[in-house]
Amino acid sequence: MKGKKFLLLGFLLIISAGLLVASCEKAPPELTGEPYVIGGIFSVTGRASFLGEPEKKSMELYAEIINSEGGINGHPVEVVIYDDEGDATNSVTLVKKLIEKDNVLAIIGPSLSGNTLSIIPVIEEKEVPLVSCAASVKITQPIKKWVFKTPQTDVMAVEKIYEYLIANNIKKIAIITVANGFGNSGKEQLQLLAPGMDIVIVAEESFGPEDTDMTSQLTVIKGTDAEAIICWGTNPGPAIVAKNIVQLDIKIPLFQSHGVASPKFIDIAGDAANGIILPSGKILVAKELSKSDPQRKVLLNYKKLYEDAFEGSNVSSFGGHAWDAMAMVTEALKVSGTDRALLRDEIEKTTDYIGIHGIFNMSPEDHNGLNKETAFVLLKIEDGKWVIIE
Amino acid sequence: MILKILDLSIDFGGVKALQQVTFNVKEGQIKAVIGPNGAGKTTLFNLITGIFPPSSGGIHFDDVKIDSLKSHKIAELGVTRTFQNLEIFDNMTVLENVMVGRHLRSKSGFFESAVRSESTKREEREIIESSLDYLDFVGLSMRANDMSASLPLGFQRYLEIARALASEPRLILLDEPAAGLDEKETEDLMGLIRKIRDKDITVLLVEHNMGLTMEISDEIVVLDHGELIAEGTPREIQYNKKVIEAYLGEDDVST
Amino acid sequence: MQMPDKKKYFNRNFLYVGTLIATVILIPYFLRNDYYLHVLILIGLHAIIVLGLNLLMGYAGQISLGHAAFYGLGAYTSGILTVVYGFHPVIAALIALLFVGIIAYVVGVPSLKLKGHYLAMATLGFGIIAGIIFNEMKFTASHLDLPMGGPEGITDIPKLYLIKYNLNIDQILSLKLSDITGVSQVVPNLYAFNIVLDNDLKYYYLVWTFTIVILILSSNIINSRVGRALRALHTSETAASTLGVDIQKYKVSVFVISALFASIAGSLYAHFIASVGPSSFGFHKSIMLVVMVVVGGMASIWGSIFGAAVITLLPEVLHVFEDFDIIIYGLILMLILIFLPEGLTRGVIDRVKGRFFK
Amino acid sequence: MTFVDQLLQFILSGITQGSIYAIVALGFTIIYNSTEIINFAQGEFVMLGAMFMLTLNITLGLPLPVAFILSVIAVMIIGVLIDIIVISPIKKPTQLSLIIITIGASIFVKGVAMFVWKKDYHAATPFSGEVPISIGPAAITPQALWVIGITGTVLIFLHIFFEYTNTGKGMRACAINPRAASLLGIKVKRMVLISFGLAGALGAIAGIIIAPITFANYNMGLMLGLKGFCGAVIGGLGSVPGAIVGGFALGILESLGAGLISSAYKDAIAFVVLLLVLFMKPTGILGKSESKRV
Repeated sequence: MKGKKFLLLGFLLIISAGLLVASCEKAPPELTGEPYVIGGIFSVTGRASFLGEPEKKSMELYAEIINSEGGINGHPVEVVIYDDEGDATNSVTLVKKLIEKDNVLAIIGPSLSGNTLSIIPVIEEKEVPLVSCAASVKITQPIKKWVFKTPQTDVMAVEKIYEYLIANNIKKIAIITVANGFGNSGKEQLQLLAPGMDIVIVAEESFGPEDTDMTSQLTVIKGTDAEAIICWGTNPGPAIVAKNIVQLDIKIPLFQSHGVASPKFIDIAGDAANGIILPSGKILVAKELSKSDPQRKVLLNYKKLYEDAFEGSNVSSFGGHAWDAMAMVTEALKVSGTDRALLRDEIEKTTDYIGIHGIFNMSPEDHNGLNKETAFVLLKIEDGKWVIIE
Repeated sequence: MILKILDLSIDFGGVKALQQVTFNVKEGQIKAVIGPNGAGKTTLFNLITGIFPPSSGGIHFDDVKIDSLKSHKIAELGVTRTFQNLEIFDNMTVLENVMVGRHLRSKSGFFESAVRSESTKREEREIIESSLDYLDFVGLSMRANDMSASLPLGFQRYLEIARALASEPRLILLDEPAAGLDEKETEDLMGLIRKIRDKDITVLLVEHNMGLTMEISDEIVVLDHGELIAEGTPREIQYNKKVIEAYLGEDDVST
Repeated sequence: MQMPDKKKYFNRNFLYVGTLIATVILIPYFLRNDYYLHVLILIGLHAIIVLGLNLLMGYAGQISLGHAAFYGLGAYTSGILTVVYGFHPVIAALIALLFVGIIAYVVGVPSLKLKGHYLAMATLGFGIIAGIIFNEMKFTASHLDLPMGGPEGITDIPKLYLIKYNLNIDQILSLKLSDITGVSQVVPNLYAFNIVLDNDLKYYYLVWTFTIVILILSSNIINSRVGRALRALHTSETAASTLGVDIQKYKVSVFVISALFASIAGSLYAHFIASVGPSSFGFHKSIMLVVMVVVGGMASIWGSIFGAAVITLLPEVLHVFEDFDIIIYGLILMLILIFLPEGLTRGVIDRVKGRFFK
Repeated sequence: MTFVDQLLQFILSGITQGSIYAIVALGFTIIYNSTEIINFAQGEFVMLGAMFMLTLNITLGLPLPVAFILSVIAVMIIGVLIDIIVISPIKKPTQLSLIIITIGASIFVKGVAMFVWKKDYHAATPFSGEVPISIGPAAITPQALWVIGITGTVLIFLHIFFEYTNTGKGMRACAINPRAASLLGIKVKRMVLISFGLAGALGAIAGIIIAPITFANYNMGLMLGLKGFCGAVIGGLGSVPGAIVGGFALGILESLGAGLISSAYKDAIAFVVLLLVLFMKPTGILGKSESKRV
């Protein structure tokens, strides 16, 4: 009996020692001025890790690049990033930790809409600029003085799809949405905009984020007279929906949301992905963009930097949200220094910033700063590759 | 008649544990139930205290039909028991075990206990006093604050008796209280059972120790393979042919 | 006759409660900022639930893997009643208590007929169903521009206040719903009895008052007739019932009480975090609460406080390991259960003092 | 598509889903049978099976059968390690401490898997293509038939193992009465070890055959484990055929619930039925009732 205990102790000590070594942070390059500290809250682990992971990497990468180019007016940029694991209670704890303990100048994130809404009261009370990476329209409507967001609102993605539907006179549609913040906000916008563009939603189905089979819901849809299906979700659900549609031999066109606008979707959906149309940031088709498109250079630069820094993982549009946020905050820091109120005003004055997700023009009435022309482009998947339609 | 048992039978998936057992127990009497192993003695006790319902037949306590009542309802009427293989609350002290026995004789609920009202405090003091008396009654008061699990077997039997007595029953069922006791302890036990009877508590006793049973019981009932084969005073039972047969088997009935 | 353990026990208990009250009052003076205060408030909330859960699991021996649902029900009821229907927070909290109590009774009666794994599975199932309902519930009301609820939860829950007068009489008379729920509306403290808990320090004292009161109530319950009945049925239901203990009634009662404690913590949570969402009351939360009971020490009132503190602080400490914190978290869980099965309180204290410690 | 066609499709999808839950439920039943432990890490064995298969089959390019066997062995070893290092050192195990320790083990395993295989979703290669097979108006993927087929063979193998081999009978003896079994010279410790190994193997098989349908990710273990446990309880905790029946029942029920009632409350319907089964007949459809003798 005694032997086994020491075996266990030895085995566990080795593991924890290994992890300790692997996790100590790299020493920041020495720069003169005292550091500008920027906080970050992302869902790096848990169900929403496909959002938080690329966002965290992009934010750290941006800070590294800024510091290698001499920081901001000689001040090194330091990022302090915490993982809320998708739990809104953690976000509130962590936002206070960032403000009180790490006294950050601004905060980027959280990745999820629910988590963003839960920290807004603290942000407004402590008056710290927040640039959220979540999409829900409630974040910036009604306007909150200290709260900005970089992702396009779902409204714009829905408009892009509905315009395509009208152009191809598809009137009756079925929607199938994931039962989380992302799916819920998409569903609200789909329902809100449909009457205005005289599109009729004939079936509304939903699926759990971890469900592995949606044939029942799709069979119900197959029984309706829907002329197209719009699936609003994030991996792996939509990929399963695509495969189930092939399995059920459903012929009507399938639209997806910008939630799956990443090469990963084509990897796991396989040839079931072909023919799918979805709105997406331009990051996926950076090379194919016309030379005149101002975003092309920025996108290619970000793609190259990201894929060099993190070999094996390809760039994702979600990471772009944090990248744009860092860009705007660091630009504003050049003027404001360590004064949060000034920093907020500067962020609000961001104009014509060419970002990953479009051209940002912030204003006191619009804390998202994107319009749908520059935000989304409609893509179609043809034999495993993204093709620009419009 | 404090306890009437009429045509009581029960079978566990075909195995007939008890068949049409009928006998009565008079108030204030010490009645013993004896019989070879597997005769159905403990099953009889389980039926009387409502651990599980009988297949047929009836049990009446003070002319109240109790065979379909839950065991805590039966306890409220004044019937309690000890256990053959000891069901001590080993996560509590000796004193606390007996204090649980006072459960029926106290009434403060969750709310009064939580706010520790005056009545609860008074009641707690009373519970402690009476529990100590019952420990004294069985001679265990010097071990009041020890953990009950630390008591030797004999003392644990006395603790169960003290705990059962603490609920001030009118009928107490003792399930092989003498099992595992030595000569002297059995002697003390006999004195204790007599002291219980003197507090006019009727005693129904299951016991293998023939010496103790013959000496202390007013009447004896004999069970064999779930059937009642004899009933009478200790002297009548000693010379009853069927009883000897049941115990000593067929051939040497001549002795 | 030797003085029974009871007397000696009580002044020892007063000593410990006294030290806890002293530490609770003094701690804020050593803390530099709201973040530590925030974590302490969370510890207080978790302690309230764990005290109730310890009565149920530690003392009465009934497993529940779904208690985050009662925590959530309390929080959601308070949130919905104050935000969507404009109730006064204290009234909303009382309605939440009643509502959670009824649901706990309805779920408790059938579940507590089950034992061991089956009871664990029933409570786990109830927890997941509640989680799904939190995720799907939607609320629309006139004064809300977009529907509340669903995965994004209920937001803009007002601060907890007792009495809140506005400046002028006619404003009071024409009290519009949004007036009561308007958070950002700053009301100058002209009126002396304007009791609004608007900063963390006030809230810290409120939450820990509840925690200490509930600790005392739990301790009283344990050292009383009903407490002994619970501990008796934990060891042997048969013996307890032959002594007149109504097993089913006591199990359901302690189940409902533990749910009520969770509801109190839920209502306090709602007005503290100012928003409630499904992500905070899921299956992983129920597991964390059970871990706090086991790690703190089963059947130990002080173990509940200790367990709640350790498990609430652990993730904060483990943040330094970034992605690997869940590896360490799983590791620590296993280590504690292998080396200190009776939990930290009994395990550590016993080894330090070598004396039995209730 | 008439209502009957839809119904047929619901049932077919339910069978696919049910076969996944059935084979996961089997893992629970095996360990529960010989140790009375509810192994909350069973879901992680499924995840590990899928992940090992991915690394061996796709990254290292080993042929399917070779990768299949190696993955099963790998997870078997992990199952045995968990018993040696985590379960047996516990001094006086109570039901609750065992539940918590297996939860601790599952969190630890999930953390290590995230560290090794990162966080993405990976597609696994289906055994025989993806061309759906239509049965009348309804359709089912070939992979689903593989899942049903393999679950069936595993069931037969287990039946033979438990009925006719000594170790199998030894394990059953431990389940009924460990003390009596040890008196007859059956090393209970070894039986527990084997059952963890067997549960590891079953988990791995489940992971491998369902990965092409569900995709593989470090986080997939939890929900699958819960549903598998749910199936095992509905079928009758401790009965091997019960796990299969319970798993399929849960799958079909979910599919019908999603199709006929509401897809949003699909999981809620499944767990409501679980509660009804628990309240009406706690020992499940095929379970044996245990009575405690005083």
